[in-house]
Amino acid sequence: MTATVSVRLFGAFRDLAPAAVVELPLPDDASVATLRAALEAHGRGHWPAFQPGLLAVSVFASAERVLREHEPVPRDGELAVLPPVSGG
Amino acid sequence: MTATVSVRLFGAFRDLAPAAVVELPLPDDASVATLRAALEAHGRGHWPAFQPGLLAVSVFASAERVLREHEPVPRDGELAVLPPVSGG
Amino acid sequence: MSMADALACAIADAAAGALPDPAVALRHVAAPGFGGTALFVGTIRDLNHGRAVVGVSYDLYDALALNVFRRACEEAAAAFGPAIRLYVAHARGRLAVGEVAVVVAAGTPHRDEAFRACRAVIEAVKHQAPIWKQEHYADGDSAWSEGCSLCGGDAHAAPVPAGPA
Amino acid sequence: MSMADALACAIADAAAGALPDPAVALRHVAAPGFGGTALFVGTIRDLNHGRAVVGVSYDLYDALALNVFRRACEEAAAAFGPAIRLYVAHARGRLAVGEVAVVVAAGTPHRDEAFRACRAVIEAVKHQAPIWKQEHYADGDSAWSEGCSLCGGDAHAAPVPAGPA
Repeated sequence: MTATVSVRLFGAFRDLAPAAVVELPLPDDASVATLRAALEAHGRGHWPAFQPGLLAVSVFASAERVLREHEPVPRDGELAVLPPVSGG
Repeated sequence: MTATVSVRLFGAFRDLAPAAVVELPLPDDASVATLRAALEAHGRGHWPAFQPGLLAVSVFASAERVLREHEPVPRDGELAVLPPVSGG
Repeated sequence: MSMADALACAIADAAAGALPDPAVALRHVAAPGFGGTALFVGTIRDLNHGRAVVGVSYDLYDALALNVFRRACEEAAAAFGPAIRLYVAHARGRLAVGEVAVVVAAGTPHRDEAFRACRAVIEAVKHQAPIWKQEHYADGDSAWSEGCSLCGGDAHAAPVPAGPA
Repeated sequence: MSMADALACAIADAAAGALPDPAVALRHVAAPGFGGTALFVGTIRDLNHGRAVVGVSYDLYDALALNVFRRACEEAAAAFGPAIRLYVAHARGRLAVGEVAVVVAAGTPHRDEAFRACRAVIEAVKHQAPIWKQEHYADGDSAWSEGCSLCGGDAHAAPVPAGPA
């Protein structure tokens, strides 16, 4: 089964999509690594300014925590891709 | 030659003399160690509440700096005896 | 006082005129049993890597940022408490030079714990919180700051996968 | 800016209604080139060594205290500057629980120098400045705090001479 997940975009990724969110079709049992590959394919196909190198140093997260690469993508709640941070 | 020096009293020593100052006759070439001995003799002779142990952990100072035990007592400017400090 | 009351985390919306406020932070961490308070204030600098900066826009993933702030406070409370009160606030939106981007405060009975807790929390805010900084330069250009990758910087993160550079 | 302007040291007379003010300290150390400010605030605690405290009276040797503050700031500026601004203020007189006895602030381009300079200056104020604290207890008693001997704690001081204990 495949369902669409929404991934929120922040920082430099925010400039790639006006709504700051991207919808990606993903198998139900997809891991975070699979989500990463799907976002990379989407970026290369749709966003001329997409930087694969920035994605490589980014992580995926829920509203609660940063996700591990090999865990399944959680299907409840928010998802986001986080480029390197620079708060403060 | 002997002249009188004034030594300001602070902290626990302040309670020993209403004016918070003590006048001590001292040879012109007296060292800080001699001043210490003179203050101790004065304290034992005049102040029932005098604590020699507190004087032993106190230092003498001018308004500019803490004085070394073996240097001559400066005759210009202020002198003070400083019990252990507890600022902040 | 409960631990929940003792730890306060906030995001200040610059677009609504709010900025992190050191006075609010100091009031929050004060208590009659506390003798030491350490405060950190981060402000917008007029120069970064040699370029004249006129302002900075902060983007935050609010929900996760608040979770990271809270976890950082809980970890500092575990390390330096239990007698401790902590405050963290970070700005969101566009700030001018000199405006306050972040405030962290720690109140404890003695100063060593206050300094160490304050430092630990600001380091977590800088290195672990989902916050991004876009600098606006005097020449009209803008750029997102190069930041600190969360890959491996957090117990929850996996190593960076081999990918296109 | 000259170094003289960058360093400010003050004694606040509680009898005249003045207390060290964190807001004044933060304003003094702010500068457009500075991104990090560290502040320490020392307040009167309601309990010390298990005794209920209702207030503290501070006695200072003003002239020497200001000299010690200034030297501590100059040493911190030498170690962590030259881009640095520092502020120190200590109260004199009687303070109630929760009132501010001392404020130290350091502003620098980056946070590490600010934290380290602020810490170095408050340690000097605590260990080297001629300041004495008399605690007033809930039971009506008062006592001068045992403190930190300046014998040997300062480059200018000689070792304690053997004397009556």
